[in-house]
Amino acid sequence: MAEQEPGTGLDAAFFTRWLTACAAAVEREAAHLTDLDAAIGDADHGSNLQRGFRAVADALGKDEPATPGAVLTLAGRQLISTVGGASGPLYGTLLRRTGKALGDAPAVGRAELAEALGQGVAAVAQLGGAKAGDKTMLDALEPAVTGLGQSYADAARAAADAAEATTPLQARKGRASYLGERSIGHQDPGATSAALLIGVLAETAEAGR
Amino acid sequence: MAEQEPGTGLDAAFFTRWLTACAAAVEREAAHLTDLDAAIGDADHGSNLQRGFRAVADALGKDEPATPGAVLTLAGRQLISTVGGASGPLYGTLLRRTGKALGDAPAVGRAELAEALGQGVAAVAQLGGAKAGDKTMLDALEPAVTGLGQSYADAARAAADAAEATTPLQARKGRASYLGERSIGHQDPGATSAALLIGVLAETAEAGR
Amino acid sequence: MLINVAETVVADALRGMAAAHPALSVDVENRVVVRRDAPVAGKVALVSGGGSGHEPLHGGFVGPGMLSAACPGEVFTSPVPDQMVRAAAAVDSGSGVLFIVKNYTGDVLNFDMAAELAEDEGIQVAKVLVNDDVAVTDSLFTAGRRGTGATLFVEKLAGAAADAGMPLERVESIGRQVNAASRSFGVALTAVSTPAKGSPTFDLPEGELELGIGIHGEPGRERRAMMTSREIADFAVGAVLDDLKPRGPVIALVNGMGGTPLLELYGFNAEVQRVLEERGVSVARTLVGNYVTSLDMAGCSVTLCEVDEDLLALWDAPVATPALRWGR
Amino acid sequence: MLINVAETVVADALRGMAAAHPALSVDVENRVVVRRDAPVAGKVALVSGGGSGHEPLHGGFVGPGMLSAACPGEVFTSPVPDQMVRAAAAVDSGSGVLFIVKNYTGDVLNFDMAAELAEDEGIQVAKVLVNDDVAVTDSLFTAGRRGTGATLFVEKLAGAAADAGMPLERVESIGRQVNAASRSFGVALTAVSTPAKGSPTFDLPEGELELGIGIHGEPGRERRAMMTSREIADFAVGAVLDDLKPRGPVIALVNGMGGTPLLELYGFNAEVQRVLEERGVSVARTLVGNYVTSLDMAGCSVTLCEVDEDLLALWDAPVATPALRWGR
Ligand SMILES: Nc1ncnc2c1ncn2[C@@H]1O[C@H](COP(=O)(O)OP(=O)(O)O)[C@@H](O)[C@H]1O
Ligand SMILES: Nc1ncnc2c1ncn2[C@@H]1O[C@H](COP(=O)(O)OP(=O)(O)O)[C@@H](O)[C@H]1O
Ligand SMILES: [Mg+2]
Ligand SMILES: [Mg+2]
Ligand SMILES: [Mg+2]
Ligand SMILES: [Mg+2]
Repeated sequence: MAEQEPGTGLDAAFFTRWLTACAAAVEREAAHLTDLDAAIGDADHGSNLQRGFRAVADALGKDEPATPGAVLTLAGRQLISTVGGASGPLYGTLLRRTGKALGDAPAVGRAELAEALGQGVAAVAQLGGAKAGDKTMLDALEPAVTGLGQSYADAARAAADAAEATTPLQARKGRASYLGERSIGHQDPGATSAALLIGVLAETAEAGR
Repeated sequence: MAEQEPGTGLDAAFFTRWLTACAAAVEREAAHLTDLDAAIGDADHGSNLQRGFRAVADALGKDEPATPGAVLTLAGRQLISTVGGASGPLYGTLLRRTGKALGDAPAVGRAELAEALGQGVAAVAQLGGAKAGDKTMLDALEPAVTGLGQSYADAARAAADAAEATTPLQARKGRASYLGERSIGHQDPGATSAALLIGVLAETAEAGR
Repeated sequence: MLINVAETVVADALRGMAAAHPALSVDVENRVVVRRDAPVAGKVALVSGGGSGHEPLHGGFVGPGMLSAACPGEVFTSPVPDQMVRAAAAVDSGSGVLFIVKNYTGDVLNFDMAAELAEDEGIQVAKVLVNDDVAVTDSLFTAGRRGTGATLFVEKLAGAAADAGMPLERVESIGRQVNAASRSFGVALTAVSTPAKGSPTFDLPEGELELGIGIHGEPGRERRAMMTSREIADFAVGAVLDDLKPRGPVIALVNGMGGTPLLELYGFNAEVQRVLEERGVSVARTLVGNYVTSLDMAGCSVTLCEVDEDLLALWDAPVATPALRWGR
Repeated sequence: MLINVAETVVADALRGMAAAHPALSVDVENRVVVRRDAPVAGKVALVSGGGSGHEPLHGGFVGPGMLSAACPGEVFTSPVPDQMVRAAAAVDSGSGVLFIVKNYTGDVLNFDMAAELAEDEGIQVAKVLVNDDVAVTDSLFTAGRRGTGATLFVEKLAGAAADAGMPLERVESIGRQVNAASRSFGVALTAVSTPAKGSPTFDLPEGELELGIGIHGEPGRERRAMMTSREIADFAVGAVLDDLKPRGPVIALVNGMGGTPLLELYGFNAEVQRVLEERGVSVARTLVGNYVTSLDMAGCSVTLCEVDEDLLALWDAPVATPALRWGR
């Protein structure tokens, strides 16, 4: 069920608050994300995102992009230029494509955001060649888009559940796929970070009411 | 007090038995000697002597030198050619000089052996430049010579006591000297192996009565 | 670890590299290592890069006869497109740039983005993907074979081809040919500790080993009780040969993962040579040492590259880099 | 460990070395590594050796411009006189042989015996003793300073002097001069595991380090809580400079003990260069890498050699060995 909310309430300041809060959340969770990556990857996902979101927060502290789209594309570019690894281009593309889809509207609503995020997620799928069930960030991002059609809380819940549901899967993309069956039994770090970012989105929306 | 014993009872076969028994004793004690050397040296004294005394036993199994002097010089040469490290030239010199001092007598008595061993020990002191109290094999060898003037058992006891007495000393020769005060509190591996060889000498003499 | 803080490990290393190798021009801030005399007129330029922690790969292979530039990422993390574009611009003489990319999702994505951006700037770019690790099944169910030891062969042989004045498409096709003729298999005796994590990335008890590891501290395909050097050579060389099935002679790289003493590595080489002889494979050249490493990991990998006379001549051609150096 | 059994580690390594380096002639049974073209007519020959486990020292330094032959002992154990005599006989062209001996009781005694025996065979022998480690007080209460990193400088510079056709006494005096102009200091971050012992030779907890270690796995002079790369450089370079007090430029060897990644070693070099600059010492050349190692020990050492123009020219002279290679 969709909550009550201002129709086009999400302005550039909202997105800046969201991404800045993401930076704080990543600082908090970096060690955990790196530990998850140590189990089935190369033990850098936390520090990768830390580096990236610090750059995002810095950039948004200096520039003050006027529109949601500009905030997201700036943030996406920062991630691409500072993260490296698989998650840099993927998360960078996610934010840039989402931003592009929002165009230059000064403020957007939840439904528009869900629509734009859907395009961002599709771009991630195309770039990385993964699909849901491959045990990647996509496993959390796709349900998040669907959930966002309902509510922020639904998006957050769906992403968190989906991240946990990666545990029993065998990875078919990214480094974890090298492990074959040994990738089973570990939660995917990228799906976990995706759920974190969507969770922070819900909190930011909640706080803004 | 000197024991009763055959005046010139130590023939080539006796020395071959002694050195062959030394080889067996070194096999048994190698790990212990290496552990002692790990604490204040480079963790090889046991395997050094193992290599050397295997070669000695091999050589004495093939050649059958006719005199005590020939047995000891052959063994000394084997040690020099196979051990390396500090202990190879030192123990090699010990046996060669002792053998040389015995000349080509077909059999020797305890007193003659003590006298000859004294010359061997002096050669070790000259070669290595150490003196008693420097925490080396000499600490055990010198009292062994004195003890041997009394009896085999006295020699063994004196060497064993002297080896133990190296524990509180600070090393002034060999690798252990690099540690300065940190060499205190550990028994010297070379003094320990010297006591072992002298102990086996006493056992061999005892068994031969 | 012999570091200040994890955050500055790569920058510190680049400063130290700059001080040690006056023939290299090191841009510490932008993380690009370039041979000082670049661009070399009329010569195709070679750019590679990848996560740090595999030294001397790639920076140690920059110089005449091999790479024109290297882009070091964070430890075990692909560099970002900005670095590659900057490197390409610094070394392109107008004859084009070959990107040598190890097959990891991150490296592939970042180099792809960089290629697009560099082409926008008017630089002609070709790419060679290195994917030689037979421990990874190359199927739709994986990210494909990893790029490991063969990277050295691709960089050396394509580098010699570029030095010989060959055009971009020829240098590219030699790079592909070398990759296609190369296979690797790696073994870990200990896990690796990254500066960021500060402790081993996985738990490998004494007395066990991981077979089929990569170079990023990830666990392997299988854990076993410790094997002898002889047994490991049988297994690793066997895995490589079963896949490569060489008919001609090979160049062998017996590579240390970083923490294995050279003494052990030479001993392992003796076993590798034994297996090759038993299997009737003739060995044209052998390189033993720590070349494609994984920080302090103990272990080794074997890479074989099947060569014809032309490739062998490219191998023997002069090279003058910090880590690989011969000829005049 | 990547070995078969402890007993065959050295022989296995020599077989692997022979396979990797056709320019070397390796007598596995008698444990002598000789450059294949020896004896070189009219040239003074250089022979060194010592315990194994320090690779590439010494075998990796055999070749034109450096050693004529090397004698590897058991792991951390001086070789025996028979090896040195055999090596001397193989490389002597009639111009005499220089023994380069690291100052350890075992090495000194065995080389002394070998010198006597070689002279009995009509070979002219001179000796240079290397004793550069400032962590050991050079007094009547120790076996004297250990020979560590400076061995590389003595072997390289005396080797170049021999290559230049200088007579034995001149080569010897250059060797002594280089040793007198060199000082080292080493640090261990982990203990070493020898094949014979199979476990660390001493217990060094995470988060502590040993200052003033040698290259044989012996504990150092002092244990401390872990220091940063910066602090270690301050301490080690400080210890070397306080003793050496150089007035001219130096060559710096920033040496890894075997288990420290090259990435960290380069970072450490940046700190070493900083200290040298702060102390006003000009650095003519820098060499960074694992050259005088202690099996899998993590850690590093710094060796400085004060040079004049003549010594610097000897350093820059061509060298073509497995581990050190430059010039034509
Ligand atoms: N092809 C892909 N498509 C989507 N996500 C991917 C893909 N490959 C990897 N990922 C995600 O990236 C995460 C790893 O990111 P990170 O550790 O930062 O990069 P790297 O794997 O290069 O070290 C994985 O947990 C996974 O969720
Ligand atoms: N100068 C010396 N004189 C007499 N004995 C010595 C001398 N130096 C060392 N030693 C003895 O040698 C022993 C070590 O032998 P070993 O471990 O085999 O050789 P290394 O020290 O070369 O590894 C020491 O414990 C000591 O007893
Ligand atoms: Mg990762
Ligand atoms: Mg010892
Ligand atoms: Mg990574
Ligand atoms: Mg020793």
